[in-house]
Amino acid sequence: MHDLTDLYQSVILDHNRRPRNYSVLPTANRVGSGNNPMCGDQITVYVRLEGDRIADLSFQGSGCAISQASASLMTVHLKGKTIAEAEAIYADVHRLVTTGQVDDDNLSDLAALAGVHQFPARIKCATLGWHAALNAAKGDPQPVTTEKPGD
Amino acid sequence: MHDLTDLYQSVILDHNRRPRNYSVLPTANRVGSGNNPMCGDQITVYVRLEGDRIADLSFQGSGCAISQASASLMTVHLKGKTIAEAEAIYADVHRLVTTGQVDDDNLSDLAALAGVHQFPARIKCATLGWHAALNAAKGDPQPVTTEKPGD
Amino acid sequence: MSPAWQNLRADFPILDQQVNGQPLVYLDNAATAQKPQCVIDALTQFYRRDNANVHRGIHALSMRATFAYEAARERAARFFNAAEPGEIVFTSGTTDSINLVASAWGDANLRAGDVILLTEMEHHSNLVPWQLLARRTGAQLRYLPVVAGDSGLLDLAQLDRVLKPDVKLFAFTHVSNTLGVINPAADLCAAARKVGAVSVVDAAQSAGHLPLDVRALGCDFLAASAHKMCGPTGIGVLYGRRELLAAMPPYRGGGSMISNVEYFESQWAPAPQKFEAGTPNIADAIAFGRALDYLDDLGREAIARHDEQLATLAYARLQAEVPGIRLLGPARHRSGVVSFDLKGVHAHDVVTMADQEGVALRGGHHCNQPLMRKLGLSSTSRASFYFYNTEAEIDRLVATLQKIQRFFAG
Amino acid sequence: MSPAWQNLRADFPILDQQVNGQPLVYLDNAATAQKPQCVIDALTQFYRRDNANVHRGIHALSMRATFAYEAARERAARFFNAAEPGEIVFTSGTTDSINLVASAWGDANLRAGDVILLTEMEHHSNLVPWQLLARRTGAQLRYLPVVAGDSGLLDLAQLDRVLKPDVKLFAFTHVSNTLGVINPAADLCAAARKVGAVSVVDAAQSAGHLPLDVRALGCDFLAASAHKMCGPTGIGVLYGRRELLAAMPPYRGGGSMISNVEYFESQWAPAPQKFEAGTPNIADAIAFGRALDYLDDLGREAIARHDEQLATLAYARLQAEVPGIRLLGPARHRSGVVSFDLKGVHAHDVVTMADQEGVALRGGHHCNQPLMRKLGLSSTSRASFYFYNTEAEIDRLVATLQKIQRFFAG
Ligand SMILES: Cc1ncc(COP(=O)(O)O)c(C=O)c1O
Ligand SMILES: Cc1ncc(COP(=O)(O)O)c(C=O)c1O
Repeated sequence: MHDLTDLYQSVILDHNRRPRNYSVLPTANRVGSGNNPMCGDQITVYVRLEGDRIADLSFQGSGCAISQASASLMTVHLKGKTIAEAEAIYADVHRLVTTGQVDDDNLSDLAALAGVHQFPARIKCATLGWHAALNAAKGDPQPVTTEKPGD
Repeated sequence: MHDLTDLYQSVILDHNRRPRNYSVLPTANRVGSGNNPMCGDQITVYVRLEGDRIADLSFQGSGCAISQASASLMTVHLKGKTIAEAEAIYADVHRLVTTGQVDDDNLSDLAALAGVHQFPARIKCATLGWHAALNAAKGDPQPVTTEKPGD
Repeated sequence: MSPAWQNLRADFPILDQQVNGQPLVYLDNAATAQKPQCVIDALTQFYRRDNANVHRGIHALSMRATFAYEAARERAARFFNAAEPGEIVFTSGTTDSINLVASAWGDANLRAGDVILLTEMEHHSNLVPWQLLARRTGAQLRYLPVVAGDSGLLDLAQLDRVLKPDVKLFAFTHVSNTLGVINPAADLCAAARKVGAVSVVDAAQSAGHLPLDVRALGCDFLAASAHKMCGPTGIGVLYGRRELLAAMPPYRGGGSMISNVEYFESQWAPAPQKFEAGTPNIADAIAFGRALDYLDDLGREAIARHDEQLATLAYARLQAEVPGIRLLGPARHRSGVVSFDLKGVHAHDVVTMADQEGVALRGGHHCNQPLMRKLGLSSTSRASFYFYNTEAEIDRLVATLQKIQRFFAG
Repeated sequence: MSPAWQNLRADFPILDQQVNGQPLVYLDNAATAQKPQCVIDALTQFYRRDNANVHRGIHALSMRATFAYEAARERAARFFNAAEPGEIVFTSGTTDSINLVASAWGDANLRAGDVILLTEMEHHSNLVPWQLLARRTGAQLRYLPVVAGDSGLLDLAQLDRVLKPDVKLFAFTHVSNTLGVINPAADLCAAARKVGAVSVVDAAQSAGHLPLDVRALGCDFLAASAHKMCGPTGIGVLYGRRELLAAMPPYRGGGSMISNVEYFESQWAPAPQKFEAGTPNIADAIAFGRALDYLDDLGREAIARHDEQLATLAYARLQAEVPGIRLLGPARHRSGVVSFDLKGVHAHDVVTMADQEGVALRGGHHCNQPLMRKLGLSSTSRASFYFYNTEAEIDRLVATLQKIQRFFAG
């Protein structure tokens, strides 16, 4: 039996209760959305892109603690990053939530997502906001949907 | 193991090899047809009905020994009978091929069909011509098809 | 609850396992029911002794398979009290059955301006096929509403307003998979008949749970899934009134549904073969027949009473012992489905946490998105009971939800 | 034949039985194949341990079921060498797969005047769906002929004449279930592509018998049935090229195939979910995956060699030792299917009599009525081999046919 606090670490519970950057961003020039039709998780991400830099971002949505906390953490970590940097961070996060392994000691509080890998059905929740943000930043107009096998 | 000669009695083999009344009946005023789509058995029965009496009948078709011999025997036994009499004979034949029991000692060479009841997949073969003939005599325009469950 | 019901659990090998270190409490029966050993054995025995293709075969195995397959059809006809086995079409499940009606009956009988009446509580499987049909034919959809509030009852006062002679087909669920509501199916079928509409009953949630008799219901079509009735996945039935099935064009083309094929045209076999193109799901149909024996041995009245007893008790206890819970559906006279929203905890978190305690719940929209939206929810958690569940399992459910609430309250 | 193949028979419990007092000789593999114990065990284990509904579930059983179901899809993708698992749609079998293409691709892409090209040797399941599609859309059917005589080969000299740019879809069988002919599928797909036609390969008779690689074949769609590949009844696959599946509208409506449902309109999930409405045949898909492991462990090249060896031997011996027999299909380079007409004895009588000797054959039109008519036959008897059949069984076949002939000669 896993410990519930593996998944619901205090960082997660905190970001779920008080999500950061939870608003519509008036200055956004990109919007991305994601949904998990199997569960009804829904997220919209607002990005102000300046050149290839994510100058600012915010999100709104509804869903489980994992999806909301992960999106909240995402806004904190991607703010000010270039698209390339953002992709590198997401690569680490993806590895973290699928394997529990951390490559990069700089993940700081993102490490709270490590417990997700023990709950395979919840991996999609943890990645939803990240997908939506990167799609928005890269200008991919397709809304993200997680309803794909092996995703 | 059943004995093959239970099913293929000499009467059957004889009627299969030399079917009686195997022709188009030029004076027919009724025609009935039957097919067993599962196997491709196909039979056409020609009937001259006078009042409610089957004055004459014949058949043509292709199929297994059981279907051909049974149709041939049928033409011999129904010739000259009223529809009611024909139905009574068929009731006996039906009981015979489904249960192996004979009620009526007058069945004479029709008793050769008794072995069919041990071969449930072949009952439809044995009744195909009879169905077609009775339908023709009774004026039911539907071609007979055996492709019904429980038939 | 009589001890006899407790003993039944031994028939279900899957129930005897630990999940995350706790004895499994399986409360996801509305999604799929578990299988008694006798049903599993029916599959094994078929494949070890009798496996062959049906219908076209004369050899011993093929005859055994054919007779067993057709005996399963007769068994289903008896279970639903159809007038004859030919009124039972084997499909791959409720969804397939409803699509069959939408496609074979619908395309032949509906035209622009006709109305398809549904209710606001339909499962996507009894909703999307009609949307697709409406798009193909120009027919319109109309909905019988659910009353305001959380009781989930159909607003029958509005029936006369929506069920007018322009309605050609009325499709509704017998039991809601989200609300636990049991709809007055016989009355709805009678009302449909009065305006000349064909009635389609989605019996996915009722067929294994309530006494069900298509002639007493007076329905034209009825759809059910074996997997929700202790039978295997991949098989279900469509009941259709003989005259309707006889007049309908085929659904899919292929082997076994024909009487004659030529290169440029074909004639069809009579129903039900006309609707069963290709090699059918032989083994699962036969095992489904065995499941129907099992259910009838228990008695459907007894199952319904047991379901209702547990659900009513669960509803009352959750209401009383879990502060801030929002329960959907009526408090009594209900099926075994109990949906709820736990204040401040998303359904996914509820289900993940309950799973850590060995309690299997379902969370989500339950294929009921429009109803969820109407209720102002994006998802609920759902506990659904069947005859092998016990009152002790309700204790586990209540304790688990209390624990989850404490955890999230921090 | 290497003794290793003999040992395989122990994997198939059904083969070890007496029929009418004789050891069973099962030669009806083209109708359906037998199941190794490991496939039966996969079913049993699923229902005893892991049974739950998939996709929407988070609890332990549901996760196990979902992962096993999706692993079966990945297994099938590997088996057919699809570019990705999303190119594999689970259906109820070949017939369902072909109807899916006819309905979802066909209705969206064909219009009056377009041509659907088939061959004269198609099974009803690869013929009737196209007749129905032609009737719905006004498209026309055209046929690539079979050469005169009994070799059953396609008349490839006529391909250019019939495969013109008006052909929008070319559907053909890889291996004939009546003739045992193996068609040059890769060449036919390439020819279709050259005129811009979509290719549909009916692999019902090849998928469990020959090495098969959809990318090497270059086909757009490919259909197969698990039950002919040592898997359970009620499950099959449609392979579809990613771009084609992505562009197609759904097949049936229901749960799990949607991304968003509202009362009056819906959006679809991406392929393959878009084509899998309702609860899928979870247990059988998983057991099918196990069957694919079993086949790949044997090796498909080896199976094909073994099939061909037995069929070629049977063909030669029947030709030499049964006077007056008329054999269909080529003498060599063939699949395991050997059809024949025994002079003066109807196929049903052949099969009934052979059954008395424990030899399971099939007799009839083999869902191939138009071809039968062209060959001037109403039915044939058919022996069809698989890897567990032996040369000793050919001895039994030959002796049985000789005995039948003697009996009927009187
Ligand atoms: C060549 C061919 N195509 C299609 C089919 C249909 O397969 P199924 O009945 O499994 O749908 C068969 C099997 O009978 C076949 O032999
Ligand atoms: C009310 C209702 N209708 C239809 C269905 C669809 O059944 P299936 O998925 O077995 O086709 C379900 C099951 O989820 C249901 O609960």
